[in-house]
Amino acid sequence: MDALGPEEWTAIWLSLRVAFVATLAALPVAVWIAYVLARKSFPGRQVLNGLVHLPLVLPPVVTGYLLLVLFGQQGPVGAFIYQTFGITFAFRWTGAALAAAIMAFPLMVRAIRLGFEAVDPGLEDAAATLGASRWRIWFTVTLPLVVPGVLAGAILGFAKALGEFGATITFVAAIPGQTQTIPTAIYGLLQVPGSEPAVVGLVIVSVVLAMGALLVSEWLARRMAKRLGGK
Amino acid sequence: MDALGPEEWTAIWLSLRVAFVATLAALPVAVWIAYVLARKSFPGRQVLNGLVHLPLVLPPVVTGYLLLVLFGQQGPVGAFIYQTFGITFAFRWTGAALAAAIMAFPLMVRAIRLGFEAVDPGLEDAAATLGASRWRIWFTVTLPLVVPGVLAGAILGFAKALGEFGATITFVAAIPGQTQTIPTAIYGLLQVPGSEPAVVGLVIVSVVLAMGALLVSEWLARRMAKRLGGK
Amino acid sequence: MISVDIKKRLGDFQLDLQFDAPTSVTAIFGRSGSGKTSAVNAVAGLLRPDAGRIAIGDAVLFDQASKIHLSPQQRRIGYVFQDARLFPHMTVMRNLNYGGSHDADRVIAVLGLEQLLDRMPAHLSGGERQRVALGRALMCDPQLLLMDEPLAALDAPRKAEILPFIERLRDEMQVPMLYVSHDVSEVARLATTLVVIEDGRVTIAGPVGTVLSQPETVPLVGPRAAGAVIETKVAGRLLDDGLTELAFSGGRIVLPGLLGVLRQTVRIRIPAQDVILAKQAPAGLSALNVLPVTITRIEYGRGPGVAVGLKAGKDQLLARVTRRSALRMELAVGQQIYAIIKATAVGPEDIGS
Amino acid sequence: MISVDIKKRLGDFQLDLQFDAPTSVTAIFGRSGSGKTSAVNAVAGLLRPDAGRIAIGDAVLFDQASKIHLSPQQRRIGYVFQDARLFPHMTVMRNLNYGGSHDADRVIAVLGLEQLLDRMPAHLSGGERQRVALGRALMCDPQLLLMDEPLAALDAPRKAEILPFIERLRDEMQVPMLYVSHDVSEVARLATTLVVIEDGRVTIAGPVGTVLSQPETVPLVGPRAAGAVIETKVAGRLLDDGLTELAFSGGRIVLPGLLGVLRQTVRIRIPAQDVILAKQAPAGLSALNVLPVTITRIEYGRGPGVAVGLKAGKDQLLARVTRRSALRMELAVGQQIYAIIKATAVGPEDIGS
Amino acid sequence: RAEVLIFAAASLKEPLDQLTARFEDVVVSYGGSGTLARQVTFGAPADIVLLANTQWMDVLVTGGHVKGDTVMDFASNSLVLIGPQGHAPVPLTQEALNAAIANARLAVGLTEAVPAGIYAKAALQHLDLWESVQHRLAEVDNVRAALALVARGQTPLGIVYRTDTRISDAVTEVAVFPTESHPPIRYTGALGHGADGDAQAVLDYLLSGEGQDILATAGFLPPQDIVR
Ligand SMILES: Nc1ncnc2c1ncn2[C@@H]1O[C@H](COP(=O)(O)OP(=O)(O)OP(=O)(O)O)[C@@H](O)[C@H]1O
Ligand SMILES: Nc1ncnc2c1ncn2[C@@H]1O[C@H](COP(=O)(O)OP(=O)(O)OP(=O)(O)O)[C@@H](O)[C@H]1O
Ligand SMILES: [Mg+2]
Ligand SMILES: [Mg+2]
Repeated sequence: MDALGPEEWTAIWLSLRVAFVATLAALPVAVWIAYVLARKSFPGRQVLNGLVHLPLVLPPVVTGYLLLVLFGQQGPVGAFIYQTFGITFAFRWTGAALAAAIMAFPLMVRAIRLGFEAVDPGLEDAAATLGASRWRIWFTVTLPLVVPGVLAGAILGFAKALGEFGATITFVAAIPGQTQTIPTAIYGLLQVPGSEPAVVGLVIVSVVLAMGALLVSEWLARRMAKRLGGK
Repeated sequence: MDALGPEEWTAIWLSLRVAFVATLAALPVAVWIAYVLARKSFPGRQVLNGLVHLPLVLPPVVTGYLLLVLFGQQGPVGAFIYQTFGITFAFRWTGAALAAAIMAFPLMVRAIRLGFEAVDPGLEDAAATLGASRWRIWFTVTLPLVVPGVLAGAILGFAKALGEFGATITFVAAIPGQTQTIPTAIYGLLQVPGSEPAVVGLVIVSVVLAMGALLVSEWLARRMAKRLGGK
Repeated sequence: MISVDIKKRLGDFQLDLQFDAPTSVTAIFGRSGSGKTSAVNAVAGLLRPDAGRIAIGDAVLFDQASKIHLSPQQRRIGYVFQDARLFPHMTVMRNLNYGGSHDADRVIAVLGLEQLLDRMPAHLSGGERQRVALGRALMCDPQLLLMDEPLAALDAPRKAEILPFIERLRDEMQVPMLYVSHDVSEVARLATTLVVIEDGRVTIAGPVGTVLSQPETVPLVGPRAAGAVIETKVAGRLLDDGLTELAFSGGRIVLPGLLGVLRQTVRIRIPAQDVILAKQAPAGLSALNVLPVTITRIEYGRGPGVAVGLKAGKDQLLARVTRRSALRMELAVGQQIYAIIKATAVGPEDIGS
Repeated sequence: MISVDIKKRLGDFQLDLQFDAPTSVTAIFGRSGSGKTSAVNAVAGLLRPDAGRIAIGDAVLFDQASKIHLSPQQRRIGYVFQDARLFPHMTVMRNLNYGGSHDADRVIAVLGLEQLLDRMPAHLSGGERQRVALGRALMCDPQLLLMDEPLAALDAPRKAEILPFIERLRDEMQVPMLYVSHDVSEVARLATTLVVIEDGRVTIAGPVGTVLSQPETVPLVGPRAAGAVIETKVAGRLLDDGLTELAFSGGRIVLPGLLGVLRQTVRIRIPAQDVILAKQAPAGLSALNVLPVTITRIEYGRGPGVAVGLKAGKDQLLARVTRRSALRMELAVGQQIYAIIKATAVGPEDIGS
Repeated sequence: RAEVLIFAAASLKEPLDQLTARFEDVVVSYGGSGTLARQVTFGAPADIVLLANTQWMDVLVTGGHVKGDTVMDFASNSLVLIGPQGHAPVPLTQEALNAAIANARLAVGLTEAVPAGIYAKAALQHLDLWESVQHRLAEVDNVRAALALVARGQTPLGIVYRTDTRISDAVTEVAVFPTESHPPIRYTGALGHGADGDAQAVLDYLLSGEGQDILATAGFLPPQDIVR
């Protein structure tokens, strides 16, 4: 990995941090939405499902543009969040994380939803008859059983977040040390003569990271299944 | 939709055609890979799984560049396919379809694999004892039962193919009427100051198409389940 | 006293049940699809009836008229499901403690769970799983225990292994139970009251001894299931033979096996088809039990069988003989005859304590 | 003649079976996990043994020595699974025709499927489903029919509904069967040969009447399951009583119900626990059947029961009495005594045709 | 933040990385000119904006997103026709171009959207070549992609900036479009509203002799108003 200079290593670390934070932050929401989609039936359920899938099927540049409009400093959501929480997304790594989270969200929800569909609602009934409150049931029964699905979703989301390009560069540009992730670094390098080794190095890093994450997720899911299934 | 000129309409039709062909062409392969991943265990299964997921997690531009290297006229695969089948991908809608297919592939495989995992292998055993050949079992038992999963995968893939941008434009550029799809048109418009109305029009079209496809897939899947479940 | 009076429409099926159950074990008996699970779910609060009222003593769990509908959490009702429903990600110990740890040591001891506490549910046998489910329901200190065919998924040896535990619960824990089953010998062993459900409605209800020994019951529970249930006391042991002598108001009965300690109450079911009637006390017979009885009823059914109600002391017995025998023997109400019961005909599953 | 001789390691479990089955119905009996399904799967070709040989007459299906391993498709073996495994996306008709349409009209008639042909499997009851599965297996013209607990998932009424169909198959279709079950009355009704498997090994094999009426069988099949199986012929009807008189080598037996036409062969199982022994011919008894018999064996078991082998004419009967009775009556081999059998004790599930 | 943040057209990456190495705390975010300009209109905290497109700079100035009085050109570029390494020069005539393209395509940036594409279209129109190649273009979203198409042999020819030819050894310049054939390819910069003295210093250095030398090494031409 001699081909990678300090700026590339910065991008790698930043990518990891962005993907990690994006996954972690999106996870609770993804779990909640997945739960609602798997278990509740209400009018507009299909619309919610469609909305969740949008970032998966829209061109990333469009998603990035919409993020810029909504979550920019002057955007309605961005301004509100800034005033309320003091968090600003514009051209900060937080924004890169937001873009990555939004793009990874549909994949996470899909995987987690399957997890919920695999949990026997009878167990929740059983917990209710044992006097457990809704919250206790959720945290002690539903959630632990859905962990394999959540894990699979989280890691797939992480891998996707690592590779996100279009929405990120459109929303928060590629500021080294702030928003320049592996994919945007690859994009920049492609403009410079003689940078092929660095490009190849970064591509290999991202492939290795993504494949590694996927393998770990499969392995964890199988271990989990083994523990619960007893075989 | 006054905002859309003839060029935009051409892009819409072409997008539909490309996405349709991409889905249709990728489907048999996706079904086969999904089957192998769901049912067979062999060394390298995890690697195959990782490879299938790559287009999902790599930056699309990298995927497009790899397509160019492999499937370009001088690429090893591209040259082989041209000599053998006389099919060339360069700057043809076939190339756009190839890029869309590759990008949609992981989503299709994931959904179809779930379908296979839901089919009871016992039914295949039953068919074997009834004297049905492997092929007959596949076409009369396995495949019909996996149809809901295949459908879900195909439509999700279709929606994804509609939105694919980065790999497509890198691989086959944007030739109006040949390879210029909705996302390319949106990208072009976004680079020009004051083009927001047209952008909004195209974004609405692609959102409607994608959401429509997703709704149809959910509806079909539920109808299917109803028929088999008897409720 | 548990009183249930509910109406509920479930698709094409109409549930319309009224029954009262005393604070001991009430069995709900009925064939598949008759509405047993729905009834129990309504009591547990998992299914909200369209109308009616459910109360345990003074505590109203559901009353449509006054819009009371307690959540399952508020009902303090233990529920043992047919499929155990143990939490697969918790050890047995954590499963047990999930709802509380009321009387934990005793429950663990009564159910014999000491060895299992650190295991995961996936590593338990079917019978062990049901025992843990029972313990878990008990440890939340329920005011009522619901059991929905807790043994149906088990094979005969496993069933035989767990029944004594349920008996011990009944006798030592003093928790009222609603026990769903379609196995008469289970019902006879455990229940004091029997509620028979057919197609969403109660067709017979009453003390289990009375219901099962009434000749009218035969067509409802099936000829093989009919039979008397009597309470006996252990009167002695015939040690070298491995037999136990039981005393009841009608005399003494000898059964195989060592059935408890002296003076202990043992409940036995005597299947109607295993009772032979004789006009004179027979001699030189392998059957050990010959009881003098009085005929109280003769019920001619549709088939070739005749149900004969018998009084032995203060207890009711039931015999099923062919019409031909009844005529040949000139059976008549009030007649004094003998009932012959084979010691081996009362199988281990028909003996409860 | 079907001959099976296989070894197969399955995880910790070792299957090591040798048995020969005649070309009629052979029952494989054993408790859960004993290896019944694995054995049947090996015959069907769904499980490849590690060693051994499987042949039907001259046709070798598997022979490790000569590397013969026919695929399931090549074996022409019909398999009826416990869970039916109908193709859920095909109508009953298409399910039936999937493997062929050999003798279609007759199969449909014998199994009473006429009304079901256009239905989807999801709309069938459990019993109907098994009948369709049976028909589907038959219509591919199998040289052998395997049935793996085809009735285990059904409740008693459903079971009673389908058993006669299987009997008709056996009698009218003449297809040899391997029938897995752990219900003795099913086995007694259907099978001519019985193979008992324990822990992957054959422990007893032989004609069903012989095996079940041997005193040694009691511990293997359980005390309640032991009993004689005898072939009888309908000798007459006692019409007004709804009884049927059956003749066998040991005399005549009267049973409730109208059991077939004159001279028809009827097979009945007489549970050992329902046979009472008497030294003198008793009088004034409700039991209709009193048969003179000779004691051939007395087997003292572990518990309080004693299994007594009896000869009635050329047939074997089995009685189970308490040790106390055996001693009190001074039973001895060679003694001439009387067996008393209650007409109602032989339940409908113990009577086959 | 004390650092200077530059938003710059991606094609400037090579020289700008060298230029800014002289300063501490200068970071550059590269992207397409349209994308960058749009981000600035949405409030990107850029201290310096360097675009390959004057049209977008006009938008920024009109919208008051940059300090209007600081706008100036700092480099220019020329447009070249490239072919695979070893390709003979191609005269810019219809016949020669048609012969060289044969029945393949000519790679360019999006002619309506990407600056290099817009310039290419103008040049082709000026040379009366547009009609004959209009339907044989392969338009891509950035110059680098056009270069890749030629480098991979997917198209025999492509139109890119002269500076881009340095990126790949697989391509060579086969013709240069005359400067008058297209609007001047102007690289124009301005200071953002948040810019301080440090930013001014960086911009000044860009225009200094040293800065211009670095740009020249990378193949850029001096700003055209200076040439004139
Ligand atoms: N949610 C529902 N919608 C429609 N019908 C229902 C629903 N729940 C139950 N039923 C119907 O109500 C009837 C009674 O069901 P229930 O499960 O209470 O019977 P059960 O006596 O417990 O049977 P089993 O012995 O098979 O458990 C059945 O016919 C069932 O199909
Ligand atoms: N693929 C396998 N790997 C490991 N063990 C196996 C496998 N298949 C079966 N077994 C074991 O072999 C034993 C016999 O299984 P089998 O299904 O043949 O029993 P069975 O007699 O049919 O039981 P049941 O009455 O429950 O159907 C069991 O202990 C089972 O756990
Ligand atoms: Mg039920
Ligand atoms: Mg089995």
